[in-house]
Amino acid sequence: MKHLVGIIINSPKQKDLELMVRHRSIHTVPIGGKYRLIDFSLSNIVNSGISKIGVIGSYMYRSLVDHLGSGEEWNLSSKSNDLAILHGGKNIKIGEITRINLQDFIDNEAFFTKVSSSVEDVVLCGCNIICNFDLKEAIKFHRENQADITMVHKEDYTGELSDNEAVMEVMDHKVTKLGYSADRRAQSHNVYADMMIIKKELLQNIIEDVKTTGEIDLLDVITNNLENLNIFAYPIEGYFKIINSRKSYFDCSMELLHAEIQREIFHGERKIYTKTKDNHPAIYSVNSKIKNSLVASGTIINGSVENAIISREAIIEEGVKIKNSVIMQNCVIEKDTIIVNAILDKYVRVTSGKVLVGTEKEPLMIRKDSVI
Amino acid sequence: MKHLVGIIINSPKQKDLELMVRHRSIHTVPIGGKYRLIDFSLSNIVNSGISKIGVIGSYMYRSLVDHLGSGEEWNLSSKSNDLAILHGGKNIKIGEITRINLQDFIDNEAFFTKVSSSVEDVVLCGCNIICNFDLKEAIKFHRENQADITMVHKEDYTGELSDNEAVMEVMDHKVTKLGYSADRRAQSHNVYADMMIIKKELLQNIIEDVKTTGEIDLLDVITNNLENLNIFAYPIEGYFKIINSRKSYFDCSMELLHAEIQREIFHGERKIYTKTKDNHPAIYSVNSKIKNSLVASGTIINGSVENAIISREAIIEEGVKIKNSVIMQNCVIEKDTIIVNAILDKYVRVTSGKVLVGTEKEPLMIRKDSVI
Amino acid sequence: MNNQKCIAMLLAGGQGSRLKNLTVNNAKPGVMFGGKYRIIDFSLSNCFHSDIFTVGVLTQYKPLLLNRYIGNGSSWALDKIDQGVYILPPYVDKQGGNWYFGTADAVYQNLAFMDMYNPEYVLILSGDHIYKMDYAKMLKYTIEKDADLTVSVMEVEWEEASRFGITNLGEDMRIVTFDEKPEKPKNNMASMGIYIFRWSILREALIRDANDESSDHDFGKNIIPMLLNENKSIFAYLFEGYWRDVGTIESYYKANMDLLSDSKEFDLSSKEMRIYSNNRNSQPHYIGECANIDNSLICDGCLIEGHVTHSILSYDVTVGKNAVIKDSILFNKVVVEEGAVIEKAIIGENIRIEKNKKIGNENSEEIIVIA
Amino acid sequence: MNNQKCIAMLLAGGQGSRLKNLTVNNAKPGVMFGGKYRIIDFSLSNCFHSDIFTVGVLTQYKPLLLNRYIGNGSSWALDKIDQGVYILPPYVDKQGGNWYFGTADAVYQNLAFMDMYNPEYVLILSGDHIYKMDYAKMLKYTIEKDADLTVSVMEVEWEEASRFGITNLGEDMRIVTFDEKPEKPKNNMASMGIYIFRWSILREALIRDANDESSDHDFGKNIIPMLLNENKSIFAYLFEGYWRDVGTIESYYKANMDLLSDSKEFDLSSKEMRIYSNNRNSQPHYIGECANIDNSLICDGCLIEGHVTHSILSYDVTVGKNAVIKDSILFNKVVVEEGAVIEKAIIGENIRIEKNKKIGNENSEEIIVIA
Repeated sequence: MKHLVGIIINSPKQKDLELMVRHRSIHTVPIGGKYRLIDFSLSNIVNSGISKIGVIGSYMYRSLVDHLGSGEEWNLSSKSNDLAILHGGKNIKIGEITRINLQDFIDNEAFFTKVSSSVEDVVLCGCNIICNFDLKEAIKFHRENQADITMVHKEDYTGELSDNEAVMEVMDHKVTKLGYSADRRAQSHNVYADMMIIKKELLQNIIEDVKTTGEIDLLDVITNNLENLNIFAYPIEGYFKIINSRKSYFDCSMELLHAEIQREIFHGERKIYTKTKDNHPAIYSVNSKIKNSLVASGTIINGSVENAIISREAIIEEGVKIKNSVIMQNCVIEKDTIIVNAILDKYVRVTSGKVLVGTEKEPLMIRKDSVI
Repeated sequence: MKHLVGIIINSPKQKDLELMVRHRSIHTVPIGGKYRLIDFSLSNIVNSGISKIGVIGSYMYRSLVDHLGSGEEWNLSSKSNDLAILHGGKNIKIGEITRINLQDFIDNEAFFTKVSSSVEDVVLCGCNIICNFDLKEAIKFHRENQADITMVHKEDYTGELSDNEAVMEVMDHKVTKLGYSADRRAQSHNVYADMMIIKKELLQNIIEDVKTTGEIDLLDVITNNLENLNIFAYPIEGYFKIINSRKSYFDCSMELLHAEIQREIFHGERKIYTKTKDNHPAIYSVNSKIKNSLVASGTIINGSVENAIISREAIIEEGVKIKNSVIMQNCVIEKDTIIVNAILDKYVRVTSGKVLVGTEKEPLMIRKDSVI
Repeated sequence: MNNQKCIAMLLAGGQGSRLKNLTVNNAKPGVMFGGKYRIIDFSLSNCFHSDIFTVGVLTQYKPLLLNRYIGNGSSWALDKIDQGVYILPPYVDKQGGNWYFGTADAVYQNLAFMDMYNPEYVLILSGDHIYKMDYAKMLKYTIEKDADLTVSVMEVEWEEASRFGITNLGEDMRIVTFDEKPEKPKNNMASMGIYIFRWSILREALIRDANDESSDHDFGKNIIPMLLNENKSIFAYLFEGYWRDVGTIESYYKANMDLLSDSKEFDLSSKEMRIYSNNRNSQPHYIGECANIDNSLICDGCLIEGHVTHSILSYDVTVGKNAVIKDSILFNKVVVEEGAVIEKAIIGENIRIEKNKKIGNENSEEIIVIA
Repeated sequence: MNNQKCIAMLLAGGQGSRLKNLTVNNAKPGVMFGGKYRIIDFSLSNCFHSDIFTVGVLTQYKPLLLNRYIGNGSSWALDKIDQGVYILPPYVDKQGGNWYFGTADAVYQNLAFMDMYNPEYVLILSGDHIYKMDYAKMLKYTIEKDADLTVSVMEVEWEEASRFGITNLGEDMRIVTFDEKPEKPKNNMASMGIYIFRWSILREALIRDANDESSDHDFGKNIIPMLLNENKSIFAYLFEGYWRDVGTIESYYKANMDLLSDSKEFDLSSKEMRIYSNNRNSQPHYIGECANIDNSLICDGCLIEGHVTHSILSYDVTVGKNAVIKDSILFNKVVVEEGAVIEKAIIGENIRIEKNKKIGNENSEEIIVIA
């Protein structure tokens, strides 16, 4: 897949994820025991054969740079400059939500100039979507239809829609209507899946036009030009989730424990890559009891665990009972604790004997580094 | 050199370098034909044997991340997380100059927590100083004297001093006075060389105190505590230059052409590392005439060049005469052009027959990507 | 790259035939250990933690997989400029090539490699040891003693002593005599096969040994006695801690099971001198609804729906419903189908154990090996 | 890693004795070329640009330096997961090992390596060619023709033709006969020693050839004629562009000087299919007050105070005052002291030419080689 460049955009701040994005950009919110949100989009792009990729970060870029390195873990070569981390996320007007911020493209002009000579199409992906998607097929579809833009969409999306998700109507594989979910007129569960393929020249023209039109949101530009442009829709059939709130984060985590979704996301042909770590294998003691859970390396499990995600280097001491919960990296759950329907961010320590119980609708969320 | 961590700080905006720092952070201003300013501090730290290094970037981090990669070129290993790029440069109060911004340390707490357990001392270096300095000796001095802080200084500094350079008085190897060069009472050419070694615990205490004192500039904290602390001064003997203005940039470039300075900086025991590129060797045509110049790889030289720095992939066509100038990467100087006392930023194209002549005191500066 | 203080030569050579079919397609140091690791990880990680960044790996048997595994050494942070890990197979010249004849011969055949670095000291390591050791401390000791050779020793059980090279010490830890596998050991200070030589001494000794046709070209049998005879300055360095030679199926199995023991003789979870490895990019392991796991080590990528007890599972192992794994070691990508039972067995990479099949017996003395 | 479309086997074996003392310490593909490059850079860069990310380098002679130079292949962006560059020296087993007997034997001895990848096609390359070629185009051609074997050919001067393997073509570029170095060539379509084989065909042919004691185990002499005899589907692929075999001092010198010619037969400055290299981290070169340079290639790290004309200087070369370098090639770290004169010579790495010494003669036929 030469002639293509992939861009992972910097999603607008998801206010409902607040505790999780206070100290990190949304790209690097941990999920699934060892992944960061960005791993899914990045792996999908890599698995399609694209090897020129730009990732637009925010002003909090330490964890992103640390996570991605030179991209070797995603099979990207540093010698051929396969991966570039781009700056972004500034110049957002107060109160306004910019879904796909063209200013980020303008700020990184040097990158686009460098890679664009042989490029025909640009793939734009969000950084907070969970799926294992065969982008190659969508690209094929885009080219066969000689589309200006191909927008990937999920019909009958059942997940939560925050105000700034885009929804659409589709007829004969073409996008006929596009709007924000907050907009009353656009009642629809046919959601834009935050992945599109766009002709490079069209994107360049749109960026050029920003200077005169002042229209900074690519989605708005597309909405305004639905009739002038050849905009196709490509459906995503498999599992798809947008992570935009505590609830959607929790639901997605629990869904990853479903045997079928588990298999689709992790055991298929296309692998989800992430940064590897030198952890020991998970250590189960004689007292451990566990079922229906995802467990990462470096963990020590002495207690009982059911329907949970136990992330790297978490320690579960004796007598602990964990159910329907997400325990992030380096958490320590001391003796005889009970945790149900909760999300514990990294490095949380729950001291012995505590009981933390949330509801399925409103799981507890414990902030990074807390001691409880 | 375990027990030490090196931090390259984010220097306050140097307004007199304006054209050069408009599109990049000051770390990555090109110099010497193939280097970036940061290469000198980073190489000095690496050559002292320190292998835990943090680099504080600005909000324009693309070029910094691209330049440093995982640090392999500086012999830093990605597996052992030798190099971290930290976010920084926000929260600066308007109008105020913060010389060493403690907020940057607070914002990157996670990094400091991770590395600090076995660390005794922290080395802080500026990102815009040109020297090949034996930091190992200064560390030895610091430890022999059981100093709280050892500040490296240059006596009789002849370069330009911008308002926010620190100057000091020294007696018996101890710092007795410290102030900004803008301060009339501090008339001195004994300049702080933007390198210090500070006890980790002291630095931690100072950072902790920010929350109560509100004092955000480490240099101010030191100034206020000159008498309470054990602050030593260590002189730098060799070549030293602060790059804080167009003039100092130009002077430094010309000084790098002096045989002796050239030898000290580039041909000594300690190497200055930078990112390598796959350029062809410099190509000299039958018509080339050249003397007293530094020429990088990837260049093509058909014209005549004297006292100049010709950076990577620059093309000098026939009949061109270049004298006392800096030609940055990827410039194209077309036929029969005359260039004297000028600095041409990257990707400048000078079309044929033009004459660009500055003065030694005020060299011409041509902005990146210009066509003239 | 010249004048490095100390480089390491790691003897990874033997076919490891005592490890039976585990080494059919893989050199001994490349055999899996403790789930995700390979035996060589332990020595290479020790090198990194000891600031020894140049390691020659002397291998002759099936170097292909080991070569791919080691790559450029970046997995152990040994990818420094002009330093790193180098695989050194036997050299073939126009007259043909030879299998390394003995430990000393293997090092001798790579004189050119060591000459290239011209270090002050050479550390000789063995590729089939499980331990954590800071060689930097041993090097410091060597320099302080101004020794020509330092031999790392540890106390072993008296009844085991005759399996080792036994050092008899004078005052100040000086080695007076050295008995290779003595029938009647005079003490229980055993050589661990870890040496630091002054390079000039080693170089000269190897050349003389190579010209001695009666020699077996072995460090323990030939080189050390020769240097002792010449009154070279040779000291013992006392190592205390966990150390195992895993050269036989029994010792290999036992050392693996040590990782599961309550007493944590070797604690993988310790952050000190962490063992690095060439990590696979696999998903977290998934434990199904009806699974049961205790007292085990489980690696990423596993999919477990059966019962696992007192066992070690490497990457990407599948255990079907009602399958039982007990007292066993399963290598990468083993598939255990529904209802199969595996007890006290070692199952090599990519093996599929069919439905309801029974392998091994928990009460048996014998350890079944399938590869 | 299985079922890759195409992997490359690069024959880097020969001692290159016709390159005289340039190969005393270095295998031929490791010899410097064009200043900063080494000969093997050209083939490896071609592989990257052709999306062939797995390359086995078959080497036997002095692999140590080449090994270090190639590392894990990251210099050519060939460090992908489960892919990359692998050095494959002759294999030594208990019975000892053998120098590769011929080009086909070298590949045969590494069947296990290719089996590991089990590709559809195998590209056979030679390590001593200077050229830019997109093998992906040749692979596409092979697939379109559904060929068992494709041989890359080019038109050569008629008087040169008898030095090459000559293909006689039928319609549609099908190879009808193949004459290895014919005395009286029937045409001038020469094989470049670059082949794409269908792996199943190659595997079977190599095994048969290995069992044929009368065979020289050479692709040109044995394998291709054998397959032609069996009516396999064999096509020629016409290459147009610059291509040189640099197996002799004369051809090596001439190809270097081609880089300086006005006609730019091989244009290093072209951005297309850029040649990658294991780059040194050296400073820009410095030209002194009294220096004079024309029609030359100069690498980073040089320090030039003398006169350089129509010459190629590799990394870190020093040329003293009033020294003259003409029509010459200087390798890394050569030091030419004041007043020395070098004409029409090749000076190997680290050589020091003393003050006022004179080497070579610009009018001589002979090229002086000092190494």
